[in-house]
Amino acid sequence: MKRQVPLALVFIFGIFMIIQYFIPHEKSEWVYEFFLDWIYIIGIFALALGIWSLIRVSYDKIKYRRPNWQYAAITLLGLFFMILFGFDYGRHIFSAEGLRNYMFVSFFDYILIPIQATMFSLLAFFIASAAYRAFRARSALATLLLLAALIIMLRFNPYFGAVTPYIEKTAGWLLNVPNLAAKRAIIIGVGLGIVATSLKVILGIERAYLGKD
Amino acid sequence: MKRSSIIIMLVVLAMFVISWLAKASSMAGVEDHNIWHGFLITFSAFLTLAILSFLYKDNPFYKFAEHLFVGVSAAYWMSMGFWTTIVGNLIPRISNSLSAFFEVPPIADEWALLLLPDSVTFFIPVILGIMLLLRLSRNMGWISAWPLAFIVGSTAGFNLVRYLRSDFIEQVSSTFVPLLVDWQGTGHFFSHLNLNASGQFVTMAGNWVIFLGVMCGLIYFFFSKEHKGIFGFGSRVGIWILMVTFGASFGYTVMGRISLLVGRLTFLFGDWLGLIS
Amino acid sequence: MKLTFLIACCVLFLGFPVAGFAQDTPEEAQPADSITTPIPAPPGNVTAWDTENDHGHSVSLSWEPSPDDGTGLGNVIGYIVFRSDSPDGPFVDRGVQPAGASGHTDVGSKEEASQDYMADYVDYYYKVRAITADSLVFAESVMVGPVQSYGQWFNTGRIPVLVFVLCFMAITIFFIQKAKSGANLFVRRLAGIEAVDEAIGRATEMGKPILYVLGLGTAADIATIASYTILGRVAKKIAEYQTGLIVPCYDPITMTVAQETVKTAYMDAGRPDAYNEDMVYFVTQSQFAYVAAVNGTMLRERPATNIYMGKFYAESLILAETGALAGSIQIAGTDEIAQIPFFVVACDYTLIGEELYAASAYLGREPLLLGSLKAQDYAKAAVIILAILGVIAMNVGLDGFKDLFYISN
Amino acid sequence: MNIFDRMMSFDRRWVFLFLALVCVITYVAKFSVPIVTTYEVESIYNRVESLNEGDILFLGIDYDPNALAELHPMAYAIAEHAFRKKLKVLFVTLSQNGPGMADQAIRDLTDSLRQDRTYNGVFYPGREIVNGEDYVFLGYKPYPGLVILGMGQNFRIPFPTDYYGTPLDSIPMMKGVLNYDQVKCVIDLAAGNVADMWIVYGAGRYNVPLALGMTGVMGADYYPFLNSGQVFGLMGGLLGAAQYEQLADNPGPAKDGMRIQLYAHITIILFILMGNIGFLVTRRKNGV
Repeated sequence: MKRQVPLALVFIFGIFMIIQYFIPHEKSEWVYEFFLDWIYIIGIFALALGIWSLIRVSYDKIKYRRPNWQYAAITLLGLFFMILFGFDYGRHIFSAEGLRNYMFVSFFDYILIPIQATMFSLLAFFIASAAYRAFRARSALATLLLLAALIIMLRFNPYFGAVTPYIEKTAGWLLNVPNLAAKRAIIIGVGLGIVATSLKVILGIERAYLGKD
Repeated sequence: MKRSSIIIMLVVLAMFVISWLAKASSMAGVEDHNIWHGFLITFSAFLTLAILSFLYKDNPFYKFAEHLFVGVSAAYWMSMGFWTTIVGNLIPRISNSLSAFFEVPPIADEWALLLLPDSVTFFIPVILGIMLLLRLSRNMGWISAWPLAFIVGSTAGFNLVRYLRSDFIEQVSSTFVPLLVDWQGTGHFFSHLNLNASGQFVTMAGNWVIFLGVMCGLIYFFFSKEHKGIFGFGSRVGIWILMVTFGASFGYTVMGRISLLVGRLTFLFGDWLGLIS
Repeated sequence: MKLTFLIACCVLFLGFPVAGFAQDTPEEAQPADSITTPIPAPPGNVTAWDTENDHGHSVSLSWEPSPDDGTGLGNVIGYIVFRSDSPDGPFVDRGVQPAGASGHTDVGSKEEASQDYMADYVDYYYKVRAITADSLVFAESVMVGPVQSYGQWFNTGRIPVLVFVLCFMAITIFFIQKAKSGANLFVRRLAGIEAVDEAIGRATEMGKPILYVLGLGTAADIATIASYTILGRVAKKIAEYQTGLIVPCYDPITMTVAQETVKTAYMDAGRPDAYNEDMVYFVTQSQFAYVAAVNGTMLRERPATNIYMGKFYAESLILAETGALAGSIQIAGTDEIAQIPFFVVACDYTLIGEELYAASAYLGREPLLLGSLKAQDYAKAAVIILAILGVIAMNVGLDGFKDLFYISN
Repeated sequence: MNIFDRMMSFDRRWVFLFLALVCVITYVAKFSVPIVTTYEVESIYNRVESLNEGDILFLGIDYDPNALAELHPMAYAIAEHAFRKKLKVLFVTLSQNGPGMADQAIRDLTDSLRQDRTYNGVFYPGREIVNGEDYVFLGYKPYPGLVILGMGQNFRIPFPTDYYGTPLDSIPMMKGVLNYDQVKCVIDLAAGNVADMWIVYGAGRYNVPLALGMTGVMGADYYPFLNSGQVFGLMGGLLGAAQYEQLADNPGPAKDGMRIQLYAHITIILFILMGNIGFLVTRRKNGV
């Protein structure tokens, strides 16, 4: 029971979705859209699990005075207030208006957005440090990597006078031709990997995700 | 806490308050609630700098921003999910009284035409969801595998066909390119050093590179064959082309990343300090 | 290019109201110095039929462009398709095609509620109007119909996919059987995978934990499922070596599954006692908040090894660089093409694309998994052969060969 | 630890610091950097340059706010160039959010043209550009393909009046201007498939001399049309815009952006080179 039912479910639904793909008829479309809805809904229940785990981990941190426990309190406070704002709208408790709650929006605009944008902008620095650290002519391959990157990065550099146009064209060619070839090779490989893995899942060969290995 | 760090804290706090007041006074008259807005902008500037400070080393300000970010964002997605999916999608289908409570119009759409009426069919995901929650219980935990099985199974089937089509068949058929095209001169190749796609000559050369590139790339991905001899040569060429591509895309991304940074500079210098109009 | 463009047009012009031009009333449409347009010839030989391979609620039309489209008077700038549910109207416009077009697909809504609703098994009548730049000057074709729309039960346009699905299933199952029967299958070494063992060993010596990042995928992403298998193997070894394991999760379902995977791994290793729920925890479902938290963990816990397997997006480089800063050995694997370069640059070992999917088979050395690996290789061989044949066909002008792979909708 | 070892093993914080400094400095200090121009942009500039006073230039503002950063600078540079040469400009937008942006561009240009300026050594006295005399803004109409075809017959069919409601016939600039035949060239700044429609209908059906300005990402896909001669010029993204600003000797936002980009790139390249010099030298010394 514990082992067999899940594998049976996986097989049934997997095969069904494959067949569904070849049936354009409305009826099959309905079932298909249905399943997608279900997955979203289940996802929300799972989110509750997630939040629970987040709260428990933070709470334990504080309870057992683990290193940086004070910050866990900040997490919990942020969580608590944001949920409060998200669910409450003045007198009008529990209404989707919560998403338009003034504080909810301000938290989004002045806390989430700036931190998000800044985390993203860290990439500017990390891309530089990664380049400095890793682009070394250690081996033939590393040198290829290095040269390709240099050519692209020099493509609009004016300090080479007459040479620049050549660099630019080469860069353009690199981006249009070998790039396309390599990407296509990878895509085909990935496609095969995905197809094979899905098949293994449906056939119950790949089952680590059920905790059965 | 060390004395020095306390001092730093106080200094930062002082600077925060000063810039808040400055911002607020600068906005006086221009905006109502200028005190509050001044605070918000100063606070987001503070958070911005706190995150950037991570580049030097992990520090209390980063920890503060990080933990705040985690809590608030988790709650954000929670609220979003609740209102859009549960209230927006589920409630209207399963119960009129509930949808009345949440002030959403009940939906009774053509699902009803299918085997079961809506309200029933839409209880299934609820039940599956509850099964998932059961994993918190010691002895009923195993049942949480059922909803997972449903999700994984159906998405596996879903992915199998779609990826076979988009990532396999369609990619393969698009490698069928003419390698021998009748000569029509070199186009802009020499006149404008245009290597992009100009002229028959370059197109043809390009097609050859693409075709051979794909072949060698695929050879590189062979797992069950020793990479020796001609096969080994193919896979070596394959990995070369991969490396060139990786280098190229790395170099190409730099520009976009820098403009992200410029965006933050605009916030700091423009919106916050008001140095740049 | 051309094709996509035409499709773009169809989409764009769908449901273009005659009003679009009709609203230019004669006064303003006929300015003093403008020339009066002569009436063009109508489009000829209009045919209408139920659109194939769809869920119904749609009818396709084709016609011969008006002689004055491009040639002749050359004043036709487009065609408007009209539909009615009775031969004597009223006719409503169902979309516009630009000059040169010779077909149109009239797609209605399947929702009875919407006013665009198009019922199945109902008689419809069509006519096509050739329009000129002058809204008052046009020519209408003869009416066609009745025609009914209905849904199909099999999509013939997708036969190529079906063929490939069956072939692939066949070879996979064949090799799995072969593997079961104990034929030993050679697999070349994969540096990234061999690194995993030594990495775990190193972690044990240093007495530091291992950080395993499942990426931003959900349980629905196959990359994540492959990652679970790897996580399972890694966790088992970790349990044996009694090293620490940290698995911060981005997606709640992913977390649930990962907990299950790790728990079982510890049981298989015979150390259920060593497992604790907090090894696998949820952070948040916001991309950069997740990254911020993982970054913090890297610098505070200083894991000996970071393993990134699954779906990654822009955050890949942030993670990998912070990991390098913390001095951890880093092993990455993803099928996100855009992110592979960053892992290749910043990590010690990277599994490129398909290698991620091969990894589970490597770690397990299970005949079943190896069997499917063999099948993948044969599929690749097939691709190479097909590609060569295709290229030859293209060059000798057998364009028909490419059509074998053509998938309509 | 000698100089070369040091070159190899900078603490990454130095890289961060340098990059940050370079970005901030180049962001704040508004100095101008040379931009290497390519023939696909030069040919657009030269075409506009070659037109005579009173000729009509057709400028399509077919992008929406999210492509603003890349395409707006092009619009400003081209229009300014045209107005300084006393050309007449016909603005049209086939993108829903276009009108607002075109209108804003026109207003800004009216202001900037009041000032005296010297471009490429030629002195241009400031002047008042007049709606209806120097430019006409036809506004927006849906269904680009048909509008482009319609304008090929007569501008008055899709646009009986201009954006501000004046009938075309009562606009001096439009006197005798019937369709593309009276337009010297069309420059379309597009962030979508409108560009394709201009190629197929504009260039294909009415063979108007067409040039395109696109976002950086799109740029590469349109070279084939350049080589087949369907378009005479191509501007891609910030880089293309900066090139035009360079050619027109009229530095603007694009060149500002490129200045930061250029120096950020150079910084990174220098670090890479340093690392490699250090690496190669030490390796030779260690005789590996």
